[in-house]
Amino acid sequence: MNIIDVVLLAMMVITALAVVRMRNLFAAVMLLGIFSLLSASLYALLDAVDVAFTEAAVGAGISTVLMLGTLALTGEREKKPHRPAWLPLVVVVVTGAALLYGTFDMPLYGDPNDPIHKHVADRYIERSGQEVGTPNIVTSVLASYRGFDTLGEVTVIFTAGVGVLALLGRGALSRRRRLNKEDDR
Amino acid sequence: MLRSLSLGAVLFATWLLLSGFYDDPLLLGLGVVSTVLVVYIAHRMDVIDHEGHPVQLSFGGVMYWPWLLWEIVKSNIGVAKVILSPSMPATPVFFKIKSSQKTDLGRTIYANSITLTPGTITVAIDGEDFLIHALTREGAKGVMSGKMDRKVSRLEAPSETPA
Amino acid sequence: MEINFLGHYNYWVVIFLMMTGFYVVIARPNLVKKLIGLNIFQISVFLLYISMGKVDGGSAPILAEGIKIFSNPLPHVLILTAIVVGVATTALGLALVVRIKEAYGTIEDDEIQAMEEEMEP
Amino acid sequence: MKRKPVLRVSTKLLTPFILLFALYVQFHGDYGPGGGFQAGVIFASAFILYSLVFGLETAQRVLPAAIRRILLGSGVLIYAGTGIASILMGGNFLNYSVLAHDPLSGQHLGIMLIEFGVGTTVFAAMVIIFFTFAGQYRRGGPDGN
Amino acid sequence: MTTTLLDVISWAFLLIGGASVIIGTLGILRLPDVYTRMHAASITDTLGAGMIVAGLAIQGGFSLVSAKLFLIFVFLLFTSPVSTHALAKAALTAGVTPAGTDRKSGKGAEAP
Amino acid sequence: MFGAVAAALLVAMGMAIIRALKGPTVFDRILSVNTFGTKTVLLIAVIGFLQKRPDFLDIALVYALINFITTIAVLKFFEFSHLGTPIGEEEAEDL
Repeated sequence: MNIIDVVLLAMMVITALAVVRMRNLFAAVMLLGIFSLLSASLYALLDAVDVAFTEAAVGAGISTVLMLGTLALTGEREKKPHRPAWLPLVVVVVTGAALLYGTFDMPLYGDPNDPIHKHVADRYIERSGQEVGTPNIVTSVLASYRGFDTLGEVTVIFTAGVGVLALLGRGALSRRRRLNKEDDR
Repeated sequence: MLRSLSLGAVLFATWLLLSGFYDDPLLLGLGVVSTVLVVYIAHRMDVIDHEGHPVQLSFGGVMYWPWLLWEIVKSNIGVAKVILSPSMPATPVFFKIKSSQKTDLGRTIYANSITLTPGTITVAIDGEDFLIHALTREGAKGVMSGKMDRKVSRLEAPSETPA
Repeated sequence: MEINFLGHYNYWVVIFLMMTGFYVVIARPNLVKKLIGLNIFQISVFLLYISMGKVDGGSAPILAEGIKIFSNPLPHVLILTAIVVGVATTALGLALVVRIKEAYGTIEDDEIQAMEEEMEP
Repeated sequence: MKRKPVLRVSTKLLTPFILLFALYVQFHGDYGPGGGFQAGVIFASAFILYSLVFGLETAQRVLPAAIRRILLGSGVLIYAGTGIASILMGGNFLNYSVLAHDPLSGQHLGIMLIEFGVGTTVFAAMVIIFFTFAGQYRRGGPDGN
Repeated sequence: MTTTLLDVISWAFLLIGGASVIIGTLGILRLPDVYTRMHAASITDTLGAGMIVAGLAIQGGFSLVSAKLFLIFVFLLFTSPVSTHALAKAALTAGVTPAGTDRKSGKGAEAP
Repeated sequence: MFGAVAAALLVAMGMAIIRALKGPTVFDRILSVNTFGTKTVLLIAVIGFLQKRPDFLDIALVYALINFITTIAVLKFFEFSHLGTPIGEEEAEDL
């Protein structure tokens, strides 16, 4: 099982590096699709079936389609950057090193005695069967124990929908046309 | 109307196949509600017609599908041979054929059957002319022999509704 | 300090991926490319959470007969909503990119900055 | 519309099953993986497929703007309304145990309602976002590919 | 006894499936142009997927699992030719020239 | 035995990534993403069996579905440069 895990991670690294190198944005979006498919396989392998399900529906589908819709409007070639790239590289390496140093204090991967598993999660696993009564613990945590949280998330999605409408919707379109005409004059 | 009903029946059967809860009245009720909702949306989308819900083909299909599956297996072996042999004896070829189907549904079935068998792809359809790409000459000959064409036409024939 | 090399490999790869996304965000002037980088970053953060929730010998957190050890469901819940929120915010970002393209005619941030500086001397 | 028979016929065949599958995911979130978030997205992708093949105008006729916007808001309202209902029935905000005669079926009912709210909002948001992006037209000439 | 027999059959299916997936992808790597590569891709979609699904379904027994596997297979069988066809059409419209094509039956079969 | 199939699928996925990286045309990339999707569907089904909980095949089903829609969207983007028009109307000449 661990081998599948390692191979999938290796393929993700290759894909991510290729995305960095690709000048053609269309190819980058296609590779991002592959990246998302790989991550979803990994979620399924790490027992997060619900997350894999969501990533399947969202990451591979909708976000690729939306990216393409944008590329259709903005053009698909990336210009060659002409400012020196060493400063970002230094920033990234330093940040990465700090984070790597941080992992040494983390509990081992997959250890059942990690602190993260010892507090509230145990209670969810043991009691949700009697308290909420749905077999899927993720659903009962999502909808019942942490229902308030999810209400917030739904509001965020609602707001995003309204925001896109406000930026690009039909009302916004006529306003933009008017503005453009004023610019021309 | 009859088509809506039969689409509803098929959808509800699919629901039962997916769900696996046959003794829960709530889920069965939700299944009925979902089926009705989907049939309503499908009606609004105007996808329930002789193309969108081809009940008329269900009897002929029983004979056609196994034959097609066997054809697929045979052509798979052919293509695998081409790929595995070191010299790759691929002789790709474009050619046109005429199909004998009367309706778009029949043409779709035929085109998809051609594409589904590895070694041949329907590239474009213009009326009854198909443009086909084949990996090898043998594959091209297989399509040009017209056996599949006749089978699909026979599958389509009993339902000859004026399109 | 005892370092268990194999015990953290998952986190290390995730941090590498995260930094790749981060690099794209800060080093590339193209706004769509920045959003792609942001997406890579996002997915790596998701992976970090999910890896933390994994329990050896555990199973998917859906109750069933005869299964005793489950992986931690809490990260799954957090990430599940985060994915959908993530795509909604990405969509908002893309909408902004489209507007920027309309207003400035380009989506390279250095060109946009140059234009801004021209306008306000 | 007479051209491209393959895509047209296949879409007609598939769309109802995609919609049904989305509803199955919506209502079986308690028992297996799935729930409102995923179902909303799948339901929306059926509409996305439809509008890709039959055109944006047709899809917008099937799902007019007013309905889209009402759905977008009503999902959040269903969610919050379930919370308010549980206050009115004498419990805390979003504590579903009081919604029915015994706590377990109350929880079940509450979860089903809020998942439905989630699904509605996610569906409407995704469809609105897609339709808005697809409705934009390229201003300048084609960049070529 | 029957279980061992079924196991052997399902293993054979799985092995054939895995092998044909690899062969198909090898074809995607080796063959010279888009059109020929599509033929190789459809090996994965038909024989590879079919055999793996059949092998898994035998392991799953007569249950909901097998039903869902069957649905997956039917779905792949419906969608894969449609996307292949659309891809070939798009490539032809965009003017991707096929490698080493000899124009047989020459009734104006050239790419526009 | 499931492990062997998973290994075969992983090898095939690696080869598909190589094709996606090499191109050369965009259609090669689309093809490899599409076939990558099919392999993911199969891999997830196999992973379910590997973990002895094969009742989560819905995920694989969703993949098959979304993969199809993405491919259609990508191709539409390439043929018409935007997503709004119905298929079959903007073509001056078919075939």
